[in-house]
Amino acid sequence: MKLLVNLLKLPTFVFSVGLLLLTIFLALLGPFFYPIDVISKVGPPYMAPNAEHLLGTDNLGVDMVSLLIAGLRSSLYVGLFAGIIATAVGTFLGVYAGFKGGWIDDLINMVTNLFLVIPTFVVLILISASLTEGRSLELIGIIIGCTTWTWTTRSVRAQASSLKARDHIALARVNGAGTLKLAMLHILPYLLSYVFMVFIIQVATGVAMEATISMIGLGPFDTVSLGIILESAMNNDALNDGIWWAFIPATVLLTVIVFSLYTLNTSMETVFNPRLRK
Amino acid sequence: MQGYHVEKRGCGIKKCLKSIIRYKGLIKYSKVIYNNYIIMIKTDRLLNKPESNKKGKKMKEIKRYSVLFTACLCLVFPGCTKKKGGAVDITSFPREKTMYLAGVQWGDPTTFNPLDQNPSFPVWFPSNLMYEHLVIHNTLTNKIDPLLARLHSQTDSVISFVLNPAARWSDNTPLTSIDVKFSYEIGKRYEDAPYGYIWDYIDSITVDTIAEGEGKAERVNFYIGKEEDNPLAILDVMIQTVIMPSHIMEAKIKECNNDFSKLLQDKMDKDPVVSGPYTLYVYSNEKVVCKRRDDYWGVAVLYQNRLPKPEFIIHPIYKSNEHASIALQKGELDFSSDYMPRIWMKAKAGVRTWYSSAPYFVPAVIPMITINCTRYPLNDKAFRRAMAFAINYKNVNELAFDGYSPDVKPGIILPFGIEKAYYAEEDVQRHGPAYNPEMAKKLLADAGYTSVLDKEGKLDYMINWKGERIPTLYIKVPTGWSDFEAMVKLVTKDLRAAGIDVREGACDESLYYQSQMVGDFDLFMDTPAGTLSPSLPWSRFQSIMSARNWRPVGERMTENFGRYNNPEEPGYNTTVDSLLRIIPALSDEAEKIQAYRALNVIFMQDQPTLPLVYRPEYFFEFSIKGWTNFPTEENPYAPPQSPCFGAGRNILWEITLKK
Amino acid sequence: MLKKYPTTRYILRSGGWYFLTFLVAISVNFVLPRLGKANPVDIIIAKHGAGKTQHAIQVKEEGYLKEFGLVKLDPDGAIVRDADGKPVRSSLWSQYVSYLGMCLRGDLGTSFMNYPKKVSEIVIEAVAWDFALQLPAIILGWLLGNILGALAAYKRGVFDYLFFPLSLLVCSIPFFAFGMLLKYQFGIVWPIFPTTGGYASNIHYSFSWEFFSNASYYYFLPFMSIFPVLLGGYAIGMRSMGIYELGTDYIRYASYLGIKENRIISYVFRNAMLPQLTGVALNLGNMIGGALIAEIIFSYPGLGTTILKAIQGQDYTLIQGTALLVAIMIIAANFTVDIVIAIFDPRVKAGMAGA
Amino acid sequence: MPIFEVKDLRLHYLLRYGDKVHAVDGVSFSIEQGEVLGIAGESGCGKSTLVNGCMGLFIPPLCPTSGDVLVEGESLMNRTPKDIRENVLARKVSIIPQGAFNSLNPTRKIKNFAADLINSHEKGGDKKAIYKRLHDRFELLGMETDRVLNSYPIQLTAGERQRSVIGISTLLNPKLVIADEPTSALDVTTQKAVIKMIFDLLERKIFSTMIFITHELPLLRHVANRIGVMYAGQIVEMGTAEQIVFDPRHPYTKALMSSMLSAEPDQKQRKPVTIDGAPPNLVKTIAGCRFADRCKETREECKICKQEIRIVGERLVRCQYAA
Repeated sequence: MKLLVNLLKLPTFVFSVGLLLLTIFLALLGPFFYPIDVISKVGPPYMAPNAEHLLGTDNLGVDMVSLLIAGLRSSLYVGLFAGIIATAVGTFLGVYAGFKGGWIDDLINMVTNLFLVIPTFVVLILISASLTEGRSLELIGIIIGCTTWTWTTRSVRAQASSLKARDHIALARVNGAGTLKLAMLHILPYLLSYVFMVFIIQVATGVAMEATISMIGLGPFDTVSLGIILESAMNNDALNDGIWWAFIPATVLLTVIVFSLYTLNTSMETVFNPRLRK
Repeated sequence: MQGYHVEKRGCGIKKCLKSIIRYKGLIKYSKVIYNNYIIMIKTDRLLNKPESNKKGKKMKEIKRYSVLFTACLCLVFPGCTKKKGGAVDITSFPREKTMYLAGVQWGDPTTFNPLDQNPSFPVWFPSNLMYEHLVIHNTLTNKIDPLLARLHSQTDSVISFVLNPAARWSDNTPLTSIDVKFSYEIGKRYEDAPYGYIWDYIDSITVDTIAEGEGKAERVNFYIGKEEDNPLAILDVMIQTVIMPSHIMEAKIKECNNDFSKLLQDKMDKDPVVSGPYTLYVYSNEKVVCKRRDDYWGVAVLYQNRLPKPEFIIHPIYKSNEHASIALQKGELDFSSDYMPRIWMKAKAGVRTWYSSAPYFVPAVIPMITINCTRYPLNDKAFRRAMAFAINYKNVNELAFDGYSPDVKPGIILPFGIEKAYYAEEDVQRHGPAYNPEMAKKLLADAGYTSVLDKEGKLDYMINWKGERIPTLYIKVPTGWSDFEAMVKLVTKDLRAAGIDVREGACDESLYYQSQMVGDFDLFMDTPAGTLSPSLPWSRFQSIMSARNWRPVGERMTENFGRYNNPEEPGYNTTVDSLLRIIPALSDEAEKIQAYRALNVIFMQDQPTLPLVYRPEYFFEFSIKGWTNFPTEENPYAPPQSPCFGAGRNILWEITLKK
Repeated sequence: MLKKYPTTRYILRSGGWYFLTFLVAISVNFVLPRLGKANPVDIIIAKHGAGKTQHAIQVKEEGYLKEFGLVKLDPDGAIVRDADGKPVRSSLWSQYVSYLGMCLRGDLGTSFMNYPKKVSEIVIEAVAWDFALQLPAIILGWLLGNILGALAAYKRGVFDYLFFPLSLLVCSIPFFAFGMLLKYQFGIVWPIFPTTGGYASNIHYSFSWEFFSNASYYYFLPFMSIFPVLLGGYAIGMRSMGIYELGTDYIRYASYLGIKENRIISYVFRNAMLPQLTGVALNLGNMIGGALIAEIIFSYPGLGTTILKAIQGQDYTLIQGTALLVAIMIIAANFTVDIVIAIFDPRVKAGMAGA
Repeated sequence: MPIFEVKDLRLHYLLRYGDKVHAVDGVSFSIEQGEVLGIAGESGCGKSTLVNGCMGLFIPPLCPTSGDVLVEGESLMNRTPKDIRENVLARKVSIIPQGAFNSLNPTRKIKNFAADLINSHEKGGDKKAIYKRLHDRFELLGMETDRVLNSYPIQLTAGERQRSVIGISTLLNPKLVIADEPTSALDVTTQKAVIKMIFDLLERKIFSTMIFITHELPLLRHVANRIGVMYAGQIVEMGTAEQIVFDPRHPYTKALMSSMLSAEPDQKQRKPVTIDGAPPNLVKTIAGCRFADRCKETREECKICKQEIRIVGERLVRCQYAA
């Protein structure tokens, strides 16, 4: 816990955790403070913000603030979902490749390159084209997760292979530790902090990717997410009619989430990155 | 730049970037063929020798790679700047001589071959700027205006047109009945030619000559097919089939030795021989440019020696219709036929429409929800009528369609324009459903359906009189079609409020198209009979209710996707098909009205589809910053159509430059 | 024989693996579109078939099936029919073989949706714009990003305190939202820059200076919607690498020896730059359809929207053709970066000799 | 006249909230030409801070409080970093860094790295001349100069790298060389080799005066003429090598010697005794003796009155009760 103590001393860490907690607080506890109603029509389409509806309405006359809160919730959900999958897959492959080395390392490297070659939205469309009931949040999370783990694998592999040379691994190997036990017991705890940082980046990528995908029109069906709000703003010509409340609040929220996650990651970098720590 | 030289190979042969390595002794020449240049790049051993200690070895290597790289880059760029179609002397088009119109062409222009299934602007079938039709159907006056020919006479067995002797092709050969016969009979010669289906309606085409003014003129007679007996459908095809230069096309057919698919490969984009006032000048993935033909035969004959005002017509190709609305407000675009939300907010930027206030456009077609009448409970008439009562039509129009549609009346006859004569208010009052949720609930209860609510009072599911649970119904709509999606969202909200368990079934565009014809849906959002043609409203009834060529679910059916009125089943209503058969042949107005009213009543009783809004076939928006005197409600010299469609072309002659 | 040349052996080995990846990528690109339930011929027929007779549709469908090699053909080219006259669909395997054959011949076939146009034609026309938009952005972003990153790492003072959060912020705005903001602010509120199209619609392609100046005027906003994100990304990467390098022993030793400051910065820059190359390889690789969002927002010409429409319309040949190009680009970029690192980074080279 | 003199040097690190860590608190010593001074002490006693001080490298957060450092009479205090870098570093005072075997730039050949050093200090000079000069110097170090000069650090053995670092550090014939723990993290055999090498460099007059910093006291006996033992930023005892090793007076030096494994014949059977506790926190100024709370013979006064350094048995001891 010594790490946590001197982490809290860092101003950037405190700032980013604060920001992140604020957004999560807004997403989870928002409905208790502000009545969330994503269905009913509360005003004419694209009504200007007024006292009662702080951010006006969208093209179907639904209150924008409740849309934003619901959208924030599902965007975070997809980001988290994708982050978990990407980090799990990436870490496992990274550690295994980094540690084993030899042809397995090349094989896993090849699989990573393979996933780089196939762009995400190709996979997304082709899978959604074959599903009849359409794209749920989980499906989008899974697909984003399955196509963004390549970055994790590469960085974890670099870490794992640099740690392999460290002496305490050689020591453990001398007294007969099997590869898996070795990896789990010795490499992983050492990497745990780094994996956590990678997880944060993956969640940020997940959120940003979900928004990008729904911009192309491949977003989740009949649920609201920040990407869907932006897409409907663009499709309904909100930009050149000066309807700023259709897209600026959603962009700000997206940026806040991703920015807080990135600052969290960099603030922990100096403390956690094993390569820096001798 | 040593080590690299370009020689120009015979132009015209285009090859994609292919690199052939040819060894000359130790020095390796990589020969890159690109477009019509051959580049010989001297690169010595590409694989680097092991650590040679020569000084500066690496620097030379880097320099060589960068030469290769920059060479490719600067050659790739002009790849997209090669000229297409005709030599281009001037590269910029003066604003005062150019008219910009949008909304017809989406996606890269592919081919300008009139025989193709889906040619690009301006060859696409309703447009008559390059290849012209025999006659024009003026949607404003509902008359047949003359173009290449004029409607001579129409009896119940033959329709005849008299060709205008002055008609000429751009290579100055006269346009004769041979061209007309070729354009129509090509459908017989090749099975998958675009207009093959005309031969279902006509038996034969004969040509004779009659006296016309001082000289002689050819008359073309179309004999109406006996078993179909449908002059309306013939008129439909008449205004869609373009007349092609037979002397050019026959030569091309001989060239590809009679292989139709090979004929389609010919894009016909280089100096095409046309009969219309404009010809294809140059095109790219960003725009198609047409140039005025000063030697157009119609100038003297049809337009009192006046040339069309714009010398160039440019159709910029946008990637989403949001760009069209921006360009229109900035005055960079003169005319657009795209859907544009909140048109009233753009009035101050000089954007005008046909009507100056709501509904802004002349309605012509009806987007509706097609119901799959073979699936339980949708095969129950009462269930369908209940749905019709549950929809808040005003709300759908205001929210999802910006109020562009006049109030929707039950039935599928438009109480406006051409169809107004067949519209009967008392039928609609007696049979037609209106927004009345209580009535919908009553109808459901009478038919034995009960809605089960969950604890928050929202609808959970429905059960029928036997207590079996009814599966949730889905309204299929493709993602990305924002106006349709908004309508379906609102309709699902209203239906669920009335206790009908329906949900929005957004699906991928490909699945949407695939499932239509084979009946693999509960309900789906579509616009049957989406083109404005003389055969309306008959063609609308035909494409919704006709059981003429019935196919069971799973096989493709080309009309009546909802499979209403199945001939094999006992409830088959013979009057629908008999009415559909006799209406086209009716000439007496009173009988026609009688027949249409009967059809409309049957429609309202059986409710095979749920009409939602009225919308124009193409929107009609123009900017007064470039050109003025566009036709409007107050100044209707031409119908509200794009200047390249049908009678809309007269706009090109009447618009004046805004000083 | 290869023992003597470690570099060449390393290149051959990684080249071999990349070629294997390439082969697998091609076959995946082939199989993926076909997994979907909808097939392109049905879609085309559904789009244009309304109102036609049964027979015309039947003939049209068979014409398309033959054209795209989806049905078995007997020796003289007629369609092999099964019992009730339906054309027998050719097996996946025979389609795959013909697809590979076409790939090797470099003929990517004709696109389903824009029918008579060859895939290679579509690609050549649009790809130049993709390169023109993204290549300068990536290269400039990389150079500027690295320089700023190294400076921020070395001069940890006010410059870093101000520059770093800013570049982090720029990085975290999703780039399409950034594009929308730019368009709204500089295109509509202050109409300084045009927001639609690659060049004014009143001029046509030409080598004239007027075309290039106009095209660069239209080029500014799309470029600015891509460039800062790349710049920020590289700057952050370089900064953390720089800080790590500055902490190393040899830099401290160099400063003890009193070596000139800009010489030390060049050490940091050089050693931190190599890992940055992998980032460039990725960006260079995705250039083909990469600027899809910038294309949609600014209606900029390019291949992105074509690929998107192809995928939505299940246009097999266009998807395969473009995916093939993307695969070639990414693998070529990664492979060249591997070689460059192998040549220029002694650590890796020594590793090779040992491995 | 002593070649290098430190007069009552006080250095401190500036921490985040303004408080200062007085890492070096009143150190003074002087070295004659040709003499080797050994400095020993636990890790964290301010040895490396002293090194930075002796080289005049006052880069924030390290800043001098008071005192003076003289190289051949020339003071290093309050001079601009540029001036220090050009005239002092590697010319007058040079250092052999701690982890010498990875202190060479991995992506540059030894000859280029050394050439950078020369170009930074002397104007121009073509490559040939520099290469020749390097060649002669590396010959002295007894290595295959051609292979070493043209290879990357990663291609050399640890010993070769160590020698190259020493070669580079002494390239400009500095007046004083500070060796900061050159033998740490090396196995005993290479330790012996490094010591032997330093000896024959001294004989060959490549450099004459040296400060040898290590925490292994017995090693100093072979190398250094005089040894100073540092604790918590102060010199607690300074005298000739024999006096410190065989006859330590200050309790800390005694404890330090007893906790060392020594290969000396008479010391073999003794079991090493560890010193419990840890060096004091140098942020707050400590009144009495800094070793008081860990010293075995501690008394009340130790904690209160300030311990001045005084002569006991011809050596300097900072403990009033030392015999």
